[in-house]
Amino acid sequence: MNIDYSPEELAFRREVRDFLQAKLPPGTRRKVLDGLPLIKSDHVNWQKILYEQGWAAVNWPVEYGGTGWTPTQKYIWANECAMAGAPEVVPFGMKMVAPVIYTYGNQEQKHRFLPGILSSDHWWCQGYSEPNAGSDLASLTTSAVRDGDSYVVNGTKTWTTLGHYADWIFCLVRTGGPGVKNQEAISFLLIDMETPGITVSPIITLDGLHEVNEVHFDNVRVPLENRIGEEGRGWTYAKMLLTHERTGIARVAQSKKRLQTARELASNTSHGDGIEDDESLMRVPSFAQKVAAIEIELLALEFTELRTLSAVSTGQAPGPESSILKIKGTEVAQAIDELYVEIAGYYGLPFVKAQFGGEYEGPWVGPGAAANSAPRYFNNRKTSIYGGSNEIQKNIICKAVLGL
Amino acid sequence: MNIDYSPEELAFRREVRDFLQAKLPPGTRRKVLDGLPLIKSDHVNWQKILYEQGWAAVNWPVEYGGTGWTPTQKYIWANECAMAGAPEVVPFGMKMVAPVIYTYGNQEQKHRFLPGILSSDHWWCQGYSEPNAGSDLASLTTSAVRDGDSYVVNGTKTWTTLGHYADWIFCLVRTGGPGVKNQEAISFLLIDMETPGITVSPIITLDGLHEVNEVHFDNVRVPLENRIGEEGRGWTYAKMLLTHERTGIARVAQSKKRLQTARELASNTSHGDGIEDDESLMRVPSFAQKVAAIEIELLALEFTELRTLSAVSTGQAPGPESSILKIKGTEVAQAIDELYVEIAGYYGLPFVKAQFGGEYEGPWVGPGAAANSAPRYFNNRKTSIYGGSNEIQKNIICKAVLGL
Amino acid sequence: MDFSVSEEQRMLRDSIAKFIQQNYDFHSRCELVGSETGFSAAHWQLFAELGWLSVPFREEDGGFGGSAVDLMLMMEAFGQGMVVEPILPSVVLSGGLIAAAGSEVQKRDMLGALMAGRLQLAFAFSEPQSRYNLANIKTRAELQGDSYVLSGQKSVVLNGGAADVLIVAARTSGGQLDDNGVSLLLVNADTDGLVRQDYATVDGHRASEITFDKVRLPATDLLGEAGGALPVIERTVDRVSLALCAEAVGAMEVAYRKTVEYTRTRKQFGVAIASFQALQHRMADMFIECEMARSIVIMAALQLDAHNGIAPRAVSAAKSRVGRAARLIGQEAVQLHGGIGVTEELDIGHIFKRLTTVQYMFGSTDHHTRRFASL
Amino acid sequence: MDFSVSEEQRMLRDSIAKFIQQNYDFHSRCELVGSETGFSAAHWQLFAELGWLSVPFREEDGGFGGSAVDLMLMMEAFGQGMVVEPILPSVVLSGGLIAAAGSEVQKRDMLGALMAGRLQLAFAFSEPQSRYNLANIKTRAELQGDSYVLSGQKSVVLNGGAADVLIVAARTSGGQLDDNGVSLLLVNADTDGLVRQDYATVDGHRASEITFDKVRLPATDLLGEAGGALPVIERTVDRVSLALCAEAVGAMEVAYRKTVEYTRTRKQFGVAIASFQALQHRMADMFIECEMARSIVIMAALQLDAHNGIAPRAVSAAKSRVGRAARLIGQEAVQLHGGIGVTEELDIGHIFKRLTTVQYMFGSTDHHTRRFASL
Repeated sequence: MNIDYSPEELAFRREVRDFLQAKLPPGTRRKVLDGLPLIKSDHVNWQKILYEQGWAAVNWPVEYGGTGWTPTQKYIWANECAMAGAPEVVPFGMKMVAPVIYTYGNQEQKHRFLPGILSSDHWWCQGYSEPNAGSDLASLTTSAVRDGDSYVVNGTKTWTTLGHYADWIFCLVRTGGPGVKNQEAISFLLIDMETPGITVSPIITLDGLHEVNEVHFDNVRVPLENRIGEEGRGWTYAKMLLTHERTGIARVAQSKKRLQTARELASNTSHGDGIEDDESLMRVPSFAQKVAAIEIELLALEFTELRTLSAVSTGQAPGPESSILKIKGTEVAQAIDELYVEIAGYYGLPFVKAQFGGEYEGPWVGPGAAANSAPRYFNNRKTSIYGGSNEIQKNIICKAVLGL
Repeated sequence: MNIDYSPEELAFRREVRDFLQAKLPPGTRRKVLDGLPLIKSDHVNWQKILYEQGWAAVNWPVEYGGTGWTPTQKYIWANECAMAGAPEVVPFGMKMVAPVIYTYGNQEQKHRFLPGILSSDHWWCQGYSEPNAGSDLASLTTSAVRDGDSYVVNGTKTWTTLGHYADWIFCLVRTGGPGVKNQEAISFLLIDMETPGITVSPIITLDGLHEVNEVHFDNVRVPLENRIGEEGRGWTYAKMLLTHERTGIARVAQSKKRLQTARELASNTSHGDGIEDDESLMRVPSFAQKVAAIEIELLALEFTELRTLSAVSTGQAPGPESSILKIKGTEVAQAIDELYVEIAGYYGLPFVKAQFGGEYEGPWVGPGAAANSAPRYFNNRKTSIYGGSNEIQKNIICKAVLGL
Repeated sequence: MDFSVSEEQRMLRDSIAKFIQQNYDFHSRCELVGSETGFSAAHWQLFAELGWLSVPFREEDGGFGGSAVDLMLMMEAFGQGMVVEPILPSVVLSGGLIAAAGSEVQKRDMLGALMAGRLQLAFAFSEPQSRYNLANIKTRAELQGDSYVLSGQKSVVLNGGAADVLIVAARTSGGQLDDNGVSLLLVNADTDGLVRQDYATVDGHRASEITFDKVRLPATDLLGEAGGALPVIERTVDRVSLALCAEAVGAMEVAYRKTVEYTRTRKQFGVAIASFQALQHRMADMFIECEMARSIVIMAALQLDAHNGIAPRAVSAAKSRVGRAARLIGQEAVQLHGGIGVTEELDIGHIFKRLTTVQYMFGSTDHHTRRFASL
Repeated sequence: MDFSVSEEQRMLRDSIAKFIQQNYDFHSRCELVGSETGFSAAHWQLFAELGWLSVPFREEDGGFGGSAVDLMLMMEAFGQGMVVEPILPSVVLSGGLIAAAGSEVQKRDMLGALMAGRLQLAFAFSEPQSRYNLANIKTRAELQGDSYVLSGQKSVVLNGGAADVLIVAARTSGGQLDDNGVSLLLVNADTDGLVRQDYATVDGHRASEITFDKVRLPATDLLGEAGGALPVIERTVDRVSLALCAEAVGAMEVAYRKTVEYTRTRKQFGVAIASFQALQHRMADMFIECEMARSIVIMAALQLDAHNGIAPRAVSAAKSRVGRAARLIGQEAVQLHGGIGVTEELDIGHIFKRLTTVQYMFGSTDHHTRRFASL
């Protein structure tokens, strides 16, 4: 065991830093660092820059356009991106559907879909959850009935993040009747969002913003060739994908950056009992220790992730231990969100929605970082609910690790 | 609602204080305040003093020798006793079996048993738990088979606190066969510990001390007239008793005194980074805030208990809400125990058993209060396990309060 | 010692509960929150008619009696409905200052109008740098002849937008942190030199940023003694903190009850999720937290009414403990509701938001834990 | 960056595990704990023969290699057996001081004997008033001619009773809290004027109170530079803290595994209590705590080996995090075992005790959180 970077790794880090400094658009960077919502063009512009650099698909196999980086390189990349304020890659195409396509899709599907994902010409969204399914994903009821060379899809998907931007949606649908076991009843379809019969309706979350949607399918015709793999095997493919989703969920690099920023903010926030500049919140022992405790937790989380990645790189599958990454990753991130609210104090109260836009011109209420501290805290409570709630993750640990 | 004492109540408090100052033996007081184990004579001497004063049976009806005090008087009494360092009344006779006897016993049983309990001439212990029963009390297997005018009792009871001092034991025994429902299978017996066939064997707890025991019954003959109430109704009687047990379990007065002492100790303990006398642990903000948080919790607990007692005094039965008293009472007390260990620092490590005796003459290792800080913390983990574990209390809340 | 609720108190509580049941369902509240003014003038008039706006005031001032216990019972009932009418900032806080510091004339003029529902007030005290230190005031009022000239900036003034009159805490002497030198001034909201930026708050209420640029006031618009206002402010804020805690207890009770209800109907894996013991025990914890919070709020109310000098410590204990309970119950209510809990579509998310802001108003949980330890 | 365990490290770990399996069941350990000396001299010889006592030392000093990762792996394995032989105080702590500060002669003489199992050492540093401040030393050593005269009191000296030689931290100059002026002296345990009171500790180990009354030593029995020992002590105590954390990780793993095992066999209400979801989730939490603790100990070991100056901060992070995990796992292990968990009859209570003392040795959880925040 050792923690040192090789000369090659140090050179790589230099290259990444130079690239980020040269290519990351300052406006986008500002929004990311201030925690303001990004619009579609912020994402697409940045992902196209990555595409030109050949760094768009960090985890894909090289043959499809992936980077071929070592785990250490990926770790460096994630850290440097977070520190620089680069937007996170929108996961639905790049990290979610692409692995399913290149693993289970046929040649034609690979040729048809992967280039558009890689170049960010096509925006994808996810159609898994349903209003009555929740954590019990497999109880989905959206149906796809064969009719000639098409499926006819009916039903509703929900929590579809950024579905209002999307060109394509990947869906789990029920192709088997109610008597058929889930393992054999669910199929994996790729559906063009322009198809007649699809409507997208917004869900407003606790931050007052429109990020997620319901997607309704009313007799939507989907060509058979848009099915990935075999009919009735969709559940198997999806589970593979969920495992992928879980390994990235610790969000260590983002939390490190967010915590660093929180610490800076607190250093510039008066604790109220002094008049000198250095009499900041960071000087209040109880606050400083809260920050310390979170930083310590984050260190433990970071090395848990590194251990997991190391095991994966030596050929072991990411085990159920990776449920720790989901649980602790969201807990730490939520604790940091709460820290921002505490730093904001009374300025956590104002809800001046226009300030979130990034192009707000009016008089600013409160310091910049306070503006969306509470909405962000509210909204990010979702992270311990989605992607397999933290309760489900504990069930996984009980069953798969502890043998209960 | 008001929190003031009436002139009569203030006079009562004065009387109690004077009594405690005049009558509480200093040696016993010292042991209680230092948290050292009491021996049998400490208890009996004190209880006999209370008996002479007419204050032995705080909660009994006046006709059997109780005090007839109001809830406020009982509250004052409990607080003053704790502050003065009076030993707690050993509950098994006074608080546990006596209410069963005066509620469900016949006239002869009342005459036979209550005076000995009141005068502390008879020491009682409890025979409920069994090695394989745990929180599932009703699954007990100790059998009592009728043979002429006696029961023949066989089985083992455990966790019998101070059973090695006891003259009498009250037991739940199975008089119905395995097919009979618990509500009809269990009877309540009073058994003379001198009866042939009873053996008491010690259980050493994590503090290294002998306080609890196993009590074995090998063909022990118990006269039928020692059964309380009807055969097969013991479970009903016991449940009444368990409710009684629960309302006293918050232990607010004791915790207040223990916390006060901990604060004094901490004020006399160096934090290590200063040389002046006032540079004590209480000056360390993180420690002071830990103390504050416990004190706040204790205030909330105290008023939860007062609310419950007030409801009881207006004729309402102590509801399942009193499960809060058990859960929070033990949590607060355990947090205080842990505070002592933290205050002791390195001096929490030495285990010099002789120092616990109270008559130790050798060179003292560490400051007095440190001597048994860790053993006491270890041993008191039992409080969240016994008397209906805190998990069982949560089940009660779920079922009886939340309707789950 | 007596923990019983009087017949009068029971009627007060029941009448508010009835009002909420009839007028304050989730959608009605959403409409109020989204309306121009952010609350209902008609409700406000009704509150006045029913005497609720008089509850915090003494009988000699024309009020209902004004015990802290009355106030607690009323605010808890309002909390159960997540009522957004500005009782707290206008009546309890600003009205409380007038009751505590006002001259007979000021009390007669203003409290009467306030209790009649004809006057809206706001108290402008916090400033960008002051955090939770009530003495940390840069806003200055200079006496020039028989006028005060007021300049400074006040932040997050609750009910600032609706207020007809603002009570402004300003320095008439002393340095930024001094205990002495703080005065209260009554300022009409339409006075020249006063600029207001009104906004909604994350919990469905309203507040304002207010700047004063050489605002000129008659010296007679002083409330209470010049330079000696800090103790009055502290006492009144303690009372408001208690009221806010009581409101939170009401909201917490609703939060855990709704969570229990929801989990009994929500099915996953073929059964109601209320059947999962891990969730059951967490709901038991929510119940316990709510009851512990309720107990300590009762304690603080009784200590306020006992006038025995330990009220500040008692209030800090309550605010600290309630903050902890509000955090746990709010977070758990959302988590146990799952996805629907983080949307605007269900009331539970709105309760969560309010249970968040109560943790940071009038001193955070951490602030009050430290204050408790220091008193 | 590399997280793999070498073949040599794997063998070390496996050989200790095998020793524990064959020689260190619960009853054997209880016998050792209750014995006169508190540990087995035969085991100690075996440890020496198998090279385990050489693990913490560099090859040039005759050791195995001495990386912090090696030390971590070894201590974790010992922790799984709750081994009471005094590796930590004698080898890692006292031996570590000699390796760090000793002259070539001292190292040759003492480390050789130590690794061969012929020498027992103890480090006397803490005093009644010093708490966790390593610089807080009242014990003084005055240079008189070519002797030091040593007077003072040392508290809770781990392995003090068995030690042939004590390393004593004493002031040769400076005030009670000064960084400068601390020296290390080698004192034979049978020297005149040294009085020892030996006792058992609550976790089954041994320690002593030691007073020095004008103990006279040759000036050559100084270890390292006069007055400059504090940095060496701090570095060594950091290393020992890491070792203790690793031991705790081993013990925590056993604690949660045994709890899972126990709940699978213990029946209540007709079913194994492991079937109760509320308990299942708490066991999942125990597992998570253990893994988080393991990760941060690996982090600290790697930072110690990287010699990059952030080791003290990394060690405090580990000690703080491990302390928190040890507390939760120890308490939960007992709670989930129920009554039997608070008796001496089952190993789980003994693990709980050790998981308690590790929280308070070499700086409490709170101390290390504060140290982390200040570095």
